[in-house]
Amino acid sequence: MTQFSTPWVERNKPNLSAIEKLMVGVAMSVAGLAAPILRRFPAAIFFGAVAGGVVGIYLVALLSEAFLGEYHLLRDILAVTGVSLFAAHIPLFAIWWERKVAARIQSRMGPMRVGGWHGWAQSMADGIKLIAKEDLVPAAADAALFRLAPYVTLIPVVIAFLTLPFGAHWIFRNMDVGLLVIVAMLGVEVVGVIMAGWGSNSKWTVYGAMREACQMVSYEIPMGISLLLPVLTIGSLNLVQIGDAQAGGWHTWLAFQSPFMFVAAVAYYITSLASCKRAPFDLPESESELVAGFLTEYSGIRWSLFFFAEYVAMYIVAALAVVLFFGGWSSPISPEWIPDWMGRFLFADNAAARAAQGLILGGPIWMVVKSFFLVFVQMWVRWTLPRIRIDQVLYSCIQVLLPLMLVLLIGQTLWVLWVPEDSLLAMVTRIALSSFTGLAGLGACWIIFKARLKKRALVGVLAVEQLPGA
Amino acid sequence: MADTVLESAPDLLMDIDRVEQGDVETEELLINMGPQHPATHGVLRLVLRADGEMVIEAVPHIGYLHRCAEKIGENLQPYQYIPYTDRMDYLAGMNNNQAYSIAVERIAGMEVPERAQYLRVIFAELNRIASHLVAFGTYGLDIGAFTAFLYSFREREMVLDLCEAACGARLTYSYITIGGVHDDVPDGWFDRCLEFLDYFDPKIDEYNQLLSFNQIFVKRTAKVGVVSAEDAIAFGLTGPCLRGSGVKWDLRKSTPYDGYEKFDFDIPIGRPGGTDEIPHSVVVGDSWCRYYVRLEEMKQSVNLIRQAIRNCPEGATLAKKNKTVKLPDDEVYVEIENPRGQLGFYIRGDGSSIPARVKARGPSFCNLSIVRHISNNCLIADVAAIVGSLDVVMGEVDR
Amino acid sequence: MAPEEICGILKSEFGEAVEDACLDCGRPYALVSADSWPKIARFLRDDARLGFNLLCCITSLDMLAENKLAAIYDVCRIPFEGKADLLEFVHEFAVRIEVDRDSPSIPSVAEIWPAADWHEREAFDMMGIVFDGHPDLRRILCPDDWVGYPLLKDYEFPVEYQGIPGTTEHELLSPRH
Amino acid sequence: MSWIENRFEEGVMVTSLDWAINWGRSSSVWPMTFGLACCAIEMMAVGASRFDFDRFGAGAFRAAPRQADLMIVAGTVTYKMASRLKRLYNQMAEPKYVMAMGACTVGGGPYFKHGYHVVKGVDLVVPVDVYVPGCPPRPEALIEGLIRLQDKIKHQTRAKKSMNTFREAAIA
Repeated sequence: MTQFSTPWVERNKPNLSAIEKLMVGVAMSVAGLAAPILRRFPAAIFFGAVAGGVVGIYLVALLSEAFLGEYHLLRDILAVTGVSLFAAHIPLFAIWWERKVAARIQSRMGPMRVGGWHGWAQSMADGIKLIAKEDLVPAAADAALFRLAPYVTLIPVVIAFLTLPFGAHWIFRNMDVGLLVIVAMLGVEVVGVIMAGWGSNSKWTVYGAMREACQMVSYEIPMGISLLLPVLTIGSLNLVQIGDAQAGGWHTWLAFQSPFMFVAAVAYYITSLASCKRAPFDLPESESELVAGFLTEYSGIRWSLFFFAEYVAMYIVAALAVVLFFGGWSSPISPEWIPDWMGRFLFADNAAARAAQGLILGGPIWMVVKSFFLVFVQMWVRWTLPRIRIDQVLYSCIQVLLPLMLVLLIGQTLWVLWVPEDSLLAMVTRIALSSFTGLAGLGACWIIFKARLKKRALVGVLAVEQLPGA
Repeated sequence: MADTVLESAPDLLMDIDRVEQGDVETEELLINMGPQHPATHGVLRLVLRADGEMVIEAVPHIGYLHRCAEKIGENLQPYQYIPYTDRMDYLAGMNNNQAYSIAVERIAGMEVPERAQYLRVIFAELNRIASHLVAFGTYGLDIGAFTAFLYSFREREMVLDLCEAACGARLTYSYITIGGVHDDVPDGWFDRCLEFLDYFDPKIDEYNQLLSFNQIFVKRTAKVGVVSAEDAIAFGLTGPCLRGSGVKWDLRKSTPYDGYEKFDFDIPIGRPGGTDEIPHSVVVGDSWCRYYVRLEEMKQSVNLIRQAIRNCPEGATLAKKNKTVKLPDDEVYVEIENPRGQLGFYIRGDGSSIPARVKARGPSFCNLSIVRHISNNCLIADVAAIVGSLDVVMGEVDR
Repeated sequence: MAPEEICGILKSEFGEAVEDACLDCGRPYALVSADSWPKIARFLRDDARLGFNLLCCITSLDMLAENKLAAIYDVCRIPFEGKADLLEFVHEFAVRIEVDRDSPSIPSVAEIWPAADWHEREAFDMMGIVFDGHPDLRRILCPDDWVGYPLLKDYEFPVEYQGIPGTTEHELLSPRH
Repeated sequence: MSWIENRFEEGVMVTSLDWAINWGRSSSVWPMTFGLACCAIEMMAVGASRFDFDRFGAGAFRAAPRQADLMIVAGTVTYKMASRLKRLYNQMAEPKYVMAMGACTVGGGPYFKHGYHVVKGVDLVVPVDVYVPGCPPRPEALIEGLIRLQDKIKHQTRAKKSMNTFREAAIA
């Protein structure tokens, strides 16, 4: 009979008391019930949880505003939870999105397998892998700096969220120096990069850090000056005030107020690319020159923290552009354009009307959508343009952008002084610039539409279909 | 070279002057770039002596892919050696087959049927397109434009489909063989090829829009790594690297082989900025010229394939189905125009069917030797631009 | 220009130094003595009639039966700056130098043609020919601590290098006793 | 191995944890850009439009060894390169996988007999997880190799292993 014995050793059956048996039984049955559902519908559960969380925060915020107006502590806890959850989900979404955008630009598909529909769970799989990966500190590295650097990079960009408004009332701390806090926090982020580069004790990382330092001193000045333009126009550093001033529809957005503002908006966008190390200014981690720049020695979770910081910073600079130049949380529709029959419902004082206002006139959803559109443009630029050389970055920032920004600043000052807001010149400028941008946007949409129709002719039959017999 | 760099990076050079006057004490840094580095196209190793971002000297070290091709060549019969030539310049297998086959045909005195010559031209030019596409794509990658690489590979797959239809392999063809080509092309292949050419021709203009005339790209590559015509010849540069320096030299014109004299085509050379559509900041012999010559050559290749398909006669494609070839006691040295330059094969026979010596002159080997000369006093980013513009294939450098 | 003419010019200029010539070979060449090679090389490059400005290749050759090593220099002329019609100036030639196998030494021409630099290093690496006066004569393809010159006919393959066995064939790794 | 490996005694039920981590690891295998020779071109083709490694989550080619999970040894390994290869392998963070792509890395390939300077198989230098034969392997073969590797990762466990687990695996 011995030859029929199992070739493995039977696991020992544990000796359990009655109450332990009961507990194990309950736990096993809960797990047994939950596990198949968890495994079968991960997408539904994940998106359900995210959607539930968003709805929950929205409801609790509404309720707390209505009933708990006095209890700031509770409101703060809720707001911090919401903000950090939002900040945590930006990279999760944006990394997957970037891979899909890049893939479509390059006539590929991008992630398709992980999680089912279009590889939606790709960033989560990456995250789990990176957490479980070895956290390697090189022997020659300065261990303290090396370990600290990711946090010095990540924490400031998350702090920047505290004064970043999502709506007129959707802000954690409505400070009068809100803009300064955000700019300062974006500046601190650089210190982490330099710490990482120096602490890794590798030549490539030092190069990456030095490039970041050079880049920072060159782009921060034009960036700061470009931020001054909306500030001096509105007369406040308070982001909520700046945002509220643009709530009168598409043509009242600050970027369209004067030619100087329009150029400053574009210039700010360029410097913001340099600020969050995006192509064509991705010199600190330029892959074809410096292997992976300041990130060369990082692995696992610390590396992913840098990526978290980068994507959150991308969102922040885009959101700042939206607040300062592109109407903040207000929609392109002016409240004046709402017809009476609709206004009667829309401007009523109840929860449903307020939700509708948020959708039509402006609210956090508009803010997030607009910011993500600018993030999308950042990705678009990254996958189109080659990388600039370091001396060209310094040249363009200091010798081109800086004088330009000074001219713009003086021009805008004079404009504010001499051109009243309701004068004919101001009106014509406003209408010209806003309709120009609108037409450009419509034109882009038209090109995209035609391109979709003519896919075979543009990309070519051979790229769309296989050759007969191939 | 110093004055050309002076124009491309004036600010930094001024800084260095200041440093040399003793304002700041700096130290030189030795950086090991490669053998595993994204910009070194395989296993090239560059040791950079750098002062901050400035590279004072870049010394190439090669041999990390030395696969003993010459030793194998003198141990195998010529027919057996054809697959090894594929693996030398693995981006242009057809051209390598052609070079070795012509060398063996010359020494053994074999004639190639006319149809086989036309097919050789078609496939050599198709492979030239495929090879230049990789050069274009990876150069974009070196400069930081990722998408050009994907576009070039998208079109390259179609070339590979055509080659695969003829010989069944994607990369290592062994299609062109001693005495002709291995097999005739399948029915309807010419139509497919013409369909591809009609599709591909306008794509080259698209590449120009995407990359060649992009301002950032021009800024990165113009006046970087300038090679004068004299230097280019002295260092033995051939192919697009030589033509980029403004020398009108092409073996397909000067010493035609396989019936190239029957075709009508131009030799694109590097032109100074301001003429035609060339950007103003370009000077003859810089990285941009070397890059752009390749794009123009692709147009010429399209033109050549069209002519070859139009005039291709019917007939045999292989001289004789003999699998051994006796090599007389003689020696021969044959060079043909590869996508990267002149690929030469020296074969010495000793009366048996195994050659006594096979020597390959890799064009990339000579092209690479100029790196040390032209990458003095440039930036680290320029080293990637220079090496990329030379378009070396390490399989052929190390053989 | 035909190989006979080139060879005639060389013979009239250098006389005894041109030891032999093979003009009806698959590739015509002149056999010159190693000592006078730098002079001849400079003449080949600088002479207005010849003007061989491109050194295509240096082929090293192991003639085990004659106990000699040879180096074959392929030179050719590239016209540039549109001096004349493309085909008129095309000519190519080969120069061959034979040295003793036991102490192979040839003067370097890296000064004359910079292209010779790497070619000579390769010939040194593969065949062990020493090029006197070369600025940096090191191994180029094989590692610095490589033993032997691989392209010699009597080269023995390495059994192992830095602990990596040279073959995976069982009989060779653990020979039967 | 990374910090999470071998933390659990044999028999501790870690199947859900194993499932999650294996899912993460197998779904995001980031290869290192380590092209040596001809196979590197096919490896690039796999990353490019038609074959698109990114569909399997393996499209993020990392240039630095620290962030890569998979070293695709694409091409002939020579003696001069072998020490660098070993060094790069040692620089990679756990868990790390090696794929031998092409005949040369599987066992010397066409350079076996007369290649005095060619390592006769990369498994003489670093441990190999998946062998993909071919000269060079078609992109489809490389994708197959990746899927095999994903299967292999999916059967790993965080628990301490004894001979029994190996026996079970052999029977299953």
